[in-house]
Amino acid sequence: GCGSQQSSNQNQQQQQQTQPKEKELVFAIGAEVPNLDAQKATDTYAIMVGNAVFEGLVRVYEGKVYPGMAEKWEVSEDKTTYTFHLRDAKWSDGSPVTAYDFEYAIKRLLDPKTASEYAFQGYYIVNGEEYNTGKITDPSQIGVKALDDKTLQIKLKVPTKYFESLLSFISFYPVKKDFVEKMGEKYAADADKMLYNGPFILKEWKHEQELILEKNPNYWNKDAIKLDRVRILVVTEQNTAYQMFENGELDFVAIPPDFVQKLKDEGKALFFYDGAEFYFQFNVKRPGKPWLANENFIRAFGFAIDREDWIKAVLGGVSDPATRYVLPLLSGVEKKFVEEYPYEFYPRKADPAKAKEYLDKALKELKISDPSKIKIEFLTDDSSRAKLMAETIQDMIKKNLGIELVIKQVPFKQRLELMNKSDYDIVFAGWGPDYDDPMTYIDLWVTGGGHNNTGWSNKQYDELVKFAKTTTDFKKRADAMFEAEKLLLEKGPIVPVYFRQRAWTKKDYVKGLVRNFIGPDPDFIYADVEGKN
Amino acid sequence: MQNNTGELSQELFTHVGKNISEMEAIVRPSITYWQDAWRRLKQNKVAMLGLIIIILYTVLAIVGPFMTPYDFRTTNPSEINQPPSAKHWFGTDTLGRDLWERTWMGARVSLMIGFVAALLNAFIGVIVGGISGYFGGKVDMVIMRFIDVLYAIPYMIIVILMMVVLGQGIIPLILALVVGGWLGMARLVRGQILQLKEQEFVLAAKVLGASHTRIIFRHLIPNTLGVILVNLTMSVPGAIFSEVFLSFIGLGVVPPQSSWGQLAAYGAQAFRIYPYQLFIPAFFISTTMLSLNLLGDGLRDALDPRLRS
Amino acid sequence: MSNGKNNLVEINNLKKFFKVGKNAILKAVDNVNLFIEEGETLGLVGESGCGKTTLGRTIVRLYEPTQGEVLFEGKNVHKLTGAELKNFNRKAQMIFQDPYASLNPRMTVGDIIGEGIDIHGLYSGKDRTERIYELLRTVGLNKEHANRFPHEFSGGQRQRIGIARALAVEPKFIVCDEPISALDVSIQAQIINLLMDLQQKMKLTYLFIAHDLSVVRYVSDRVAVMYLGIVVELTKSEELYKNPLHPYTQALLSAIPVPDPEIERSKKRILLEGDVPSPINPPRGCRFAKRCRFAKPICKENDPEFKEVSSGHFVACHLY
Amino acid sequence: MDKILQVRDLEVSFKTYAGEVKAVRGVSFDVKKGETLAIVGESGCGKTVTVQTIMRLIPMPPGIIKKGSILFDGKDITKLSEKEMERVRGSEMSMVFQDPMTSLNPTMRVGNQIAESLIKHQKMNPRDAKQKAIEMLKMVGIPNAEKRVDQYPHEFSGGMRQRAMIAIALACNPKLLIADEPTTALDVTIQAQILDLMRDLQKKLNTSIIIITHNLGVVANLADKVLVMYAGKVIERGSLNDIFYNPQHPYTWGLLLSVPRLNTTKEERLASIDGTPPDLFAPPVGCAFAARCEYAMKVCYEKYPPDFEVNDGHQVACWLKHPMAPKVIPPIGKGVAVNE
Amino acid sequence: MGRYILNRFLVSLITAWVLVTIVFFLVRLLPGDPFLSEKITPEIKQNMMKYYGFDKPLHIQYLRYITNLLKGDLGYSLRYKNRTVNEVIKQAFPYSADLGIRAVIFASIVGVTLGIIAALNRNKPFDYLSMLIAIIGISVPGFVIGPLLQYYFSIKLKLLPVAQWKGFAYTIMPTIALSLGSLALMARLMRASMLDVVNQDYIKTAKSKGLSPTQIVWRHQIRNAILPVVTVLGPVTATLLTGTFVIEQIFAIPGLGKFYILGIQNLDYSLVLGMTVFYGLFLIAANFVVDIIYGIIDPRIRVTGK
Ligand SMILES: Nc1ncnc2c1ncn2[C@@H]1O[C@H](COP(=O)(O)OP(=O)(O)OP(=O)(O)O)[C@@H](O)[C@H]1O
Ligand SMILES: Nc1ncnc2c1ncn2[C@@H]1O[C@H](COP(=O)(O)OP(=O)(O)OP(=O)(O)O)[C@@H](O)[C@H]1O
Ligand SMILES: [Mg+2]
Ligand SMILES: [Mg+2]
Repeated sequence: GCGSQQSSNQNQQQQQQTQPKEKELVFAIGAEVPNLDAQKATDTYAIMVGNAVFEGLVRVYEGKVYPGMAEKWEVSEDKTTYTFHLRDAKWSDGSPVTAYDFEYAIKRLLDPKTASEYAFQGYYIVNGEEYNTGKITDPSQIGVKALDDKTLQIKLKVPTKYFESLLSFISFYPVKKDFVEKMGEKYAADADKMLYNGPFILKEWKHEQELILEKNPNYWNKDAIKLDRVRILVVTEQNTAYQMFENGELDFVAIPPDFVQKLKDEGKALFFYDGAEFYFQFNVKRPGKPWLANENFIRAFGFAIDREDWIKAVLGGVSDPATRYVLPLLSGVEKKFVEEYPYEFYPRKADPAKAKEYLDKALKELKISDPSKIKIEFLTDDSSRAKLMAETIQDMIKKNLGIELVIKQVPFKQRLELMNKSDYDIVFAGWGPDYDDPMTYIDLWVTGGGHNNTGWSNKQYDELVKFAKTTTDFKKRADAMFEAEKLLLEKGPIVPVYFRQRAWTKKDYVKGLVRNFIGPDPDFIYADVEGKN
Repeated sequence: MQNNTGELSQELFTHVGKNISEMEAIVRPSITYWQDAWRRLKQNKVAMLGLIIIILYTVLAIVGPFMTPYDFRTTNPSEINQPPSAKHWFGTDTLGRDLWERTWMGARVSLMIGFVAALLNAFIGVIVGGISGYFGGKVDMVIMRFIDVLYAIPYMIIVILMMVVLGQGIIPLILALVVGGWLGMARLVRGQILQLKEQEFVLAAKVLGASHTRIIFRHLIPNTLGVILVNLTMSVPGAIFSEVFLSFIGLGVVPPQSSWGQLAAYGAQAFRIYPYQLFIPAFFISTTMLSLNLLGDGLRDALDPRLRS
Repeated sequence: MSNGKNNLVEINNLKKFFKVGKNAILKAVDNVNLFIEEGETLGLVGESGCGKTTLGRTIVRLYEPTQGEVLFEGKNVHKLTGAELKNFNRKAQMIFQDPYASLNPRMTVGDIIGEGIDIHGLYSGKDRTERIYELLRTVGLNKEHANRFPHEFSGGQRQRIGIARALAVEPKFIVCDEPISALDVSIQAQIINLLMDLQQKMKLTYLFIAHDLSVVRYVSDRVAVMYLGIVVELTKSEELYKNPLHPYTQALLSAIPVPDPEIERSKKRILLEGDVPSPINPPRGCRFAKRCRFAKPICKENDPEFKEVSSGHFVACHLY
Repeated sequence: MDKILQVRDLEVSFKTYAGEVKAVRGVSFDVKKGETLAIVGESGCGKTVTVQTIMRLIPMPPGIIKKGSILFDGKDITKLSEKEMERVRGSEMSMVFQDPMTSLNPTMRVGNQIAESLIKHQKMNPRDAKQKAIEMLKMVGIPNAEKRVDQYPHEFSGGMRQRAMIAIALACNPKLLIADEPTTALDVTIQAQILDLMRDLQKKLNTSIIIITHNLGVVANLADKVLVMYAGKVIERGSLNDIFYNPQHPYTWGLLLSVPRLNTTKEERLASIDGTPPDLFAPPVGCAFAARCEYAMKVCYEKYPPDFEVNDGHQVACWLKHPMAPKVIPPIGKGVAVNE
Repeated sequence: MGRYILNRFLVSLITAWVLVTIVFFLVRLLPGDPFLSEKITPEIKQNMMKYYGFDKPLHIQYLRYITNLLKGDLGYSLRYKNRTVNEVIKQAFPYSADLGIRAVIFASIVGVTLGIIAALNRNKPFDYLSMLIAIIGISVPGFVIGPLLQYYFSIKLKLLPVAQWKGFAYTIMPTIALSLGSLALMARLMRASMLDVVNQDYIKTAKSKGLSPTQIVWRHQIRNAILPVVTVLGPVTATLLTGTFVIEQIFAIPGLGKFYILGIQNLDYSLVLGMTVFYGLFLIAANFVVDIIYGIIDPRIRVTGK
């Protein structure tokens, strides 16, 4: 006990000699981190903090995969067996990080008793899904095995292009069995109830107030880490956070919508995609409302929306109109998918003429003469932004189609439940990518898909997806996905609206901060605040 | 002593006797309780100002939306966030909607929520409190315990829970406000009734053989009306305010309806850039509260029997 | 208790207790036996809180008795239902002490007087109005007053309205609960005269409650003296003043200041020590014993019996 | 100088929404040292206003002293400043109010309430003041005074509270004690105790007393001199015997006759004074009592009568005393008769 | 007194039980379930339901909840998976209590003072001024006053930190913002009560003793006038301790206020229930304490309370 304290004191002294000022990054998050148990965590803040205090087999930085705890790895010929070789790394209690810790973590993720919400991330692994859903009960059948202290083998069901990058995700972070078992229910409830192997350790966790991260002196790559301390404050109100930033209490901050224009004019606004895409989802199986299943009607709807105006009004001009379905940031074969397969289905501005055309067609098919006879309930969340969105949509549809949407605002959870039960007409929903591949969006709408509650079913679509998921030819795979996307836009129940962007601003001295659309955001581990104060 | 008597004539000293009838004729004009209250209210300048403001807002809520060519729902991307001008008297909001329109459409909602919720509260409160106070004993015990239980739940929590259960919209909102809101009125009325029912005029009615209904509706309720009215006036702002709070946490009325609370909640986000978006609704909320409070105070004075002359 | 004559009201072993607080029982009326003959005025005197009002109110059914019974025209008042009850409500009325609290401030005088008429459906339409005017005249007011509100009247006038209200249902028996104590001296006489005139004209029977003994003596045929929930003495009014038996009655009589300086100067006052004790859990034995000059050991032990010591003169005291 | 108080032509009004209430309309009287003056009269005739004006307790506004002087111990009360008045109140003159329930501060120990004026006027330290408070309580006959002194008013019975009030009033040995209906709220037996107490104390301390009451029995018991007021004016004044045995004003007759005596029989009607007193918003020009007066003459309705002297110290404001008026035999004890 | 307390305590227990039962079933009425999320699949949800015992019949769950409750265990939060509700409350309530108590004290002192000043200057400019301040306090929503304070005192004047709860300077703005409404209420009550007391007979008695106006105000008027104000102290304390949500949100205070809203939004049954139980008991206790305080100030109650 006291020896280590002394040494850490010495360390500090040394640091102070060489580096007189400690580098500290301060920023705010909108809510308390609910949970830092790697296998149970789901929310973005946990993913962000987890990225700093833990490290998985690999680390993704600016979209590329780098070695993490694994120094190197091999992939088998059929691209289903991965063998990882671990480097010498230590937990924050001084014990080594071993392949068993990874094996334990993955089995823990899949154990139904863990009741992990993100267990599906492990379904790529042989018998992962079967074990999690109780079809098999023997964990040793799962395709993950520590061959020795330093070697880990993972077997996949089918070749998965993005599996490597997936391994940087929080669910796959190692945990130490003895420690977890010792802590029991209280594991990861507080700063001292966790072990760290990342670039930082969680020094203090004042719930609901702040998290204090300090540089991990035992981290294998500690020289690359410039920050000495990171303070993450919990500030719910965006406006409050912004005022704190102005007052010099924060180093970077999200810009509240109303300030975006001002900061843009001052050249201080920064933007990044956060990965979320928003779209309307039509319930094609809605009894008594045949228009919801009418392809032309759905298109008419899609053309009636002025995506640009909407973004300007509701989102302060931040975000990108979605003219197609696949998020533009996702990787294709070599480059971005959208660069390899350029396509635009919906216009950025409304196209009332085309909307009218589609509507007329639809009305004819439906044998309805007066569009105002069409009754639609529009389901959305109850946040004040959602309210604005709903109001805008309502107005646009009325103007361009002559149809009055009835707005139904419900709490988030209730919206999910109504969606699950397919109890809605049209819902405004969003999806964030689980991995860097268009498939994360495409496979949502296959017949019987776990999240497909539109009732839409298209054989051709299903086949395209199935083909893409099994082929080892990445080019053909991408072709198939593009076919599916087009099919979805032309015939499917989905009308994309926008790809969300976020506006933020930072102090000039903040460098090396990476904003990610997938995985941890912001990634601050290599950031620097040289010149602060 | 007998200085002035010289001018007195003997004639003056003829016996006339008493003149009771002239005396019993009441010199003061006959005014009822309510007339008297109204007269005293009228004298209270501040309270009258409050009343006038409330009436003015009510009238504007009715006619205001017809005074401009805009519709409160219609968005206009080319005119977003316009400051007040001759074209848009209160400016426009972030969707380019005319705020004058929205303010007065919002006034309809806010005032309606305020008044209807307060009235319903009063209604239920009067009934429950009346029954509890009048019949007393076990009935009273049970009702009061029940009220105690509800009192132990923070008011806003009841409202939020009810809102979530009932869904959004004006009616659920009013219902939610009422579910948690009648307690105070019930207690108040009960207290009043408890006092009143021992009053001799009630006993007199009982001795005459008056029925419970007659006693409650002819004797008890009319005599609590003053207090009820004052409390009602004071609880309207409470209801309006609750709506404001609910709007803040996203549980307000359904779009495209607006309310002052929603306008203010939006405005509070942007007040540094578009201060008018906050200050206009905040001004109306505040002046309404102010007016109702002043009116309530005035009514209390006007209706206080102790202050009667 | 009965004297065998035609008693309009008979009160037998009447008790009325109130629960105050958890375990305290307030014995407001504790075993009272009285009768009131038709056409007579029974005066009831006693200090504040001795149970006069409670007794009066129990008789007219405002309170349920804890024990005992009240017979009106031979029937138990508290067991009446339906038409009999209605009949009783007409026949037995009450006039209250406080002329301000006893009139509903939100009703016109006409409606106040008319309430009984409406409840019992005696008159309607024009007749009702006529009847109200007639009643107003009877009590010395005029018909212009019918549309006014109580607060426009003086105390004496209000008391007259209260009397008119009671008269409206043509009662036989009226409990007058201190009808004059809240009034000015000069007005008191008006009301007393009015009540006495009415009694003659309408053959009314009164239970006249007051604490002013001189008034009670004047209006009553017989007087009952109450102390702490019980009747300690009952006799003809002249007899009571000439020959008070109970030490409390004696003290009470001597305590009244008489509006005559000579009598006042020469009078020997029997000063009672201490205050009126509380009727909550009253002491054992004679309740007056603590303040009594003549108290003997037995007084603190046993309740004295309420006995007739001479014809029609009852007293509850161990001295007799 | 044996007159402790001289009130001359006092007029007090209240300004209200409906106009001016002329509560006191020219009242004059004297009080000698050690003497008890009783003021009687109908409710609302201005008794309380008169005595509260003497102590300057009338809230101003709405009240105003329109006219007159109040000479107390050589000082004109109406001209004193508030500060000077504070010195007079409680030490030189003090007051006992009608309702002992509400006149004591419910949240203050009785002892402290007595001690307050001692500390203020006699500059006593709190300990001595408490000692004196105990003495005072003993003097007014409260048993167990040492314990009682630390109790709150609600722990006292009605009679004890009124005794405590008297103790407060007498704490500083005032020259004048004003008692505004001190026994009205009390029971007969308690009232008798209080009256005895006041008489004893007066003998002991030689205080002058003004007592307001509408109970003629109390007057007969306590007073040396009597002032009969009606509608803001003094209509008759005289010694106790003058008023009771030789009353001159019809109103005084009415007052005396409306109380049943022990020898009034049921057959005799009480002499009631019909009607009600006039509204002080618009007091009549003539005698305010005229409209209720059986003997009223034309002049009574037109001119207010001057004071007629009956004998030394007995004055009456009634036209019947005028030489031109018809002779009237006072109905006292004989029934009412009018001599043409 | 002992019996009185015991009695009150028993009644409180029953009240608390009814409260728990009502809220237990009420939260289940809320649409949706706690484990719904965008990405969850039915099988995984099943695992979670089982883990938290929600697969059992409702009455079993209720019995289990009551049993645990009797042991003082409010269960695990469903959102903060490894933290118990007890822990959440223990950690967050001190902040709310701190803020609430500051606000109560501030509101009482300033409110009562304003009320006294207003009453003593009745119908004079100062009266109108204090009442204007008071009514503005009632009329302006917390989410308006909060940002305004932040903007003017922090951004413009650079006097105070914008948000968070880390020392006295941090507490000033939230305390003011939170207490304004109650402050206004107390000011108005105090004023009315002062004016009421002025007309009481014992004030005339005091005056007739020769006390100066200041002495009368201090020794007689205020103490009696403050009684009705004390009666609202219970409800006001309750409001201020439970109604901190907006202020906590705006000033980023790690208090308990938001958990209710969060709990409801996330359908975190155990959190909502736990907080209701906690607040319910707390309110009951607060009223109880106020009763006792009232007894200390008003000797009339003290004796009858025996
Ligand atoms: N409803 C009641 N509940 C409890 N106690 C009561 C009730 N009514 C009367 N009492 C009590 O009963 C006792 C007798 O009261 P009651 O009014 O009959 O006396 P009273 O002789 O009429 O007195 P007073 O002369 O003051 O009118 C009193 O102590 C009173 O406090
Ligand atoms: N503050 C006031 N404002 C207006 N009028 C008042 C005020 N105080 C007293 N008066 C009026 O002055 C008149 C005299 O009142 P005062 O209290 O002196 O009568 P009183 O003789 O003492 O009667 P009581 O026997 O009822 O006490 C009444 O008509 C009363 O209404
Ligand atoms: Mg009585
Ligand atoms: Mg008076």
